[in-house]
Amino acid sequence: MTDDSSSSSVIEEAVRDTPLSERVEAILLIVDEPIGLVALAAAVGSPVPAVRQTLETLVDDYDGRGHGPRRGFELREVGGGWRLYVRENHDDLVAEFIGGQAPARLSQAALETLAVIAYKQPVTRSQVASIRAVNVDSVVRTLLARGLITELFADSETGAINYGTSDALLQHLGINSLDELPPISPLLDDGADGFDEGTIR
Amino acid sequence: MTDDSSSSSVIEEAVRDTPLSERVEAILLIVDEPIGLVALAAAVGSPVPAVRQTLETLVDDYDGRGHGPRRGFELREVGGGWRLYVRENHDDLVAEFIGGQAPARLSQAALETLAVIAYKQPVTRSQVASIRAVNVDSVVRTLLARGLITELFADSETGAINYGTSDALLQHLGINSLDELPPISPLLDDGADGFDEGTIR
Amino acid sequence: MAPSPEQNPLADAPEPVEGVEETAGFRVSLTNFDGPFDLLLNLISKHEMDITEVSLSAVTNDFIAYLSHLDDDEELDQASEFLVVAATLLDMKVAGLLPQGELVDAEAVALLEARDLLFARLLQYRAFKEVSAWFARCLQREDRRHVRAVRLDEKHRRQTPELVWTLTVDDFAALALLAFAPKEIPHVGLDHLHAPLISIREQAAIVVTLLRSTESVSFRELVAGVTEPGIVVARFISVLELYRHAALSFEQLEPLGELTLRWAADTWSDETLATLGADYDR
Repeated sequence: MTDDSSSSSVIEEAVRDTPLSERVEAILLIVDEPIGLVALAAAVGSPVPAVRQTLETLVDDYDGRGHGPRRGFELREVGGGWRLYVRENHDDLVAEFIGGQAPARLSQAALETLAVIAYKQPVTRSQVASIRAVNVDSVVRTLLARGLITELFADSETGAINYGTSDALLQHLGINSLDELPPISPLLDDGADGFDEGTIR
Repeated sequence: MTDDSSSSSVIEEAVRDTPLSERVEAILLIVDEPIGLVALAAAVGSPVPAVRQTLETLVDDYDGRGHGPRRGFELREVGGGWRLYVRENHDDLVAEFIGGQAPARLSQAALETLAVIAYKQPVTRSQVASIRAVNVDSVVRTLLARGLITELFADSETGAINYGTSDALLQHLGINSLDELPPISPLLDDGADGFDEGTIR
Repeated sequence: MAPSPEQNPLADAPEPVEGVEETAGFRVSLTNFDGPFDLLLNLISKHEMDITEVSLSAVTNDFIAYLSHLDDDEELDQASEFLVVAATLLDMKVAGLLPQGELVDAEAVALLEARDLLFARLLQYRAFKEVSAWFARCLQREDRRHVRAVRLDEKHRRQTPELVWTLTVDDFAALALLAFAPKEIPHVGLDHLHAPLISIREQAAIVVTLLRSTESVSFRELVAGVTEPGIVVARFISVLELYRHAALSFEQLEPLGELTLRWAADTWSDETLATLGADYDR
């Protein structure tokens, strides 16, 4: 809760204050992709062997071999990393839940973000965020999940992922290529100039 | 695992086979917005009271008041539904891991406009402006762009658009319903009426 | 009822005068509430004013100063009760405190009503301003929270319902324009109060065009046909500005005589023109 704490002290404080298993769970809850043991250990500020031990304990725990009940999710090591998954025997339940949802419409926020990506690609999340002046993480996730945008490449310096639009978007718009998008300059050019200066390229 | 099973039999099978808490957890793990009690009950194929009971048990469970250890995540009822969150004392750790930029703060003008809309909804822009005594058009646009407010309906006579707050606002405030807004005087309503008529009641 | 000065919640309120100690007791008198009139009388006596002359804004300031020292929701709750009482009483003032037996002229009533209306609006506005702090606090707190928002597993993603797409390519472009529009939140500007009617920059552009098209030109020719004095002034200022930039030379054979201008710039860019006369913008 110390706002002025430096980076390292945040971890130190957490290490001091809370059990390792909680910190591991906190990270696992928010990772999209499987996270490797070493990266996880760095994130929670504990030695690799201790984290490995904790992961094993959590696997057992979630599988009902600990003190609590079996969980509806499980912790699996896939492709060299760890991630939470729906326990396999609930897959059908989840499939039905997802399939039964109302046909999806994109929110205004998602549409605007999509428009920014369409006109500015390749573009990183933080660049989009600075144009939209809001955090766009979850919206980008939605667009990715919908197949409207794709990850193009990672910036060689920063590692930030650059996004672009997919062919699926072109089909939705009824055009054959991005060249057919109506021009929206000069506003775009102005925005782009100011924006390139302020970000990493 | 029966691919050809009909919808209902999938749920029936799950109901027969696995504890309700697991099914609830499975759904909670995959939702990307708060899921309401009724929707959750439908998803897991169990009666609402039983699901409510299960949610309460899970809250306790994750908080370490069950049989297992306290979890690094918690279950919260926010924005009219339930969702898994990183436990608050790990937020700094996670923030550091993610390394994202903090979303832009709302200006004081935007906050006040938001407050007026929250308490007086449905409300038109000009009504908000009469309370805030300034033109609020661009602020309203900002709030709309952020998804904190929505257009509810157009006035049948004047065509003026009435605005209200969105579910996303509740989530951003960390509350479950508008009832949780701090009470302000009921006189405010009278004041507005008096004002609209240009007289004091 | 006499807390030490450093506990006085009204320390920074304007004109704390001698009523300081009484008003500092708001917090106390709220818990053992004697009656609404005590509160109102407190407010009025503090400013040593006749009730019909109560400085509404001063009362509001006191109230706000009191509010700003409330912290948790429970106290905010109390504060809103206070707001009801205070505002209701002030509302009653119009009916109750008009001079009895005297001839009340409609204008005086209207004036009082207008004042109360103003006060009601002020209170209302301040109430929203106050509660906006709660919004800020909650938004800020929740900004730091991390919710599980993880992309669906590939195997589940395939089962997602079809996307409903209704936008045409033109709709999409319009949306892009909206998205790229600057999001900054404007302040209440005063620019419109003294908006420049004539742009020196525009006039300078005309001057530059004229000068570059001929060998020399007199100022009289430069403003030929111009009837609006503002434009003449603006063109003269732009001549001075251009001279400052060594973009032109001029000669005047006798005082108040004909002013002859010549284009003298070796290098000239529109960029210079864009910043020309910036001193006159404010």
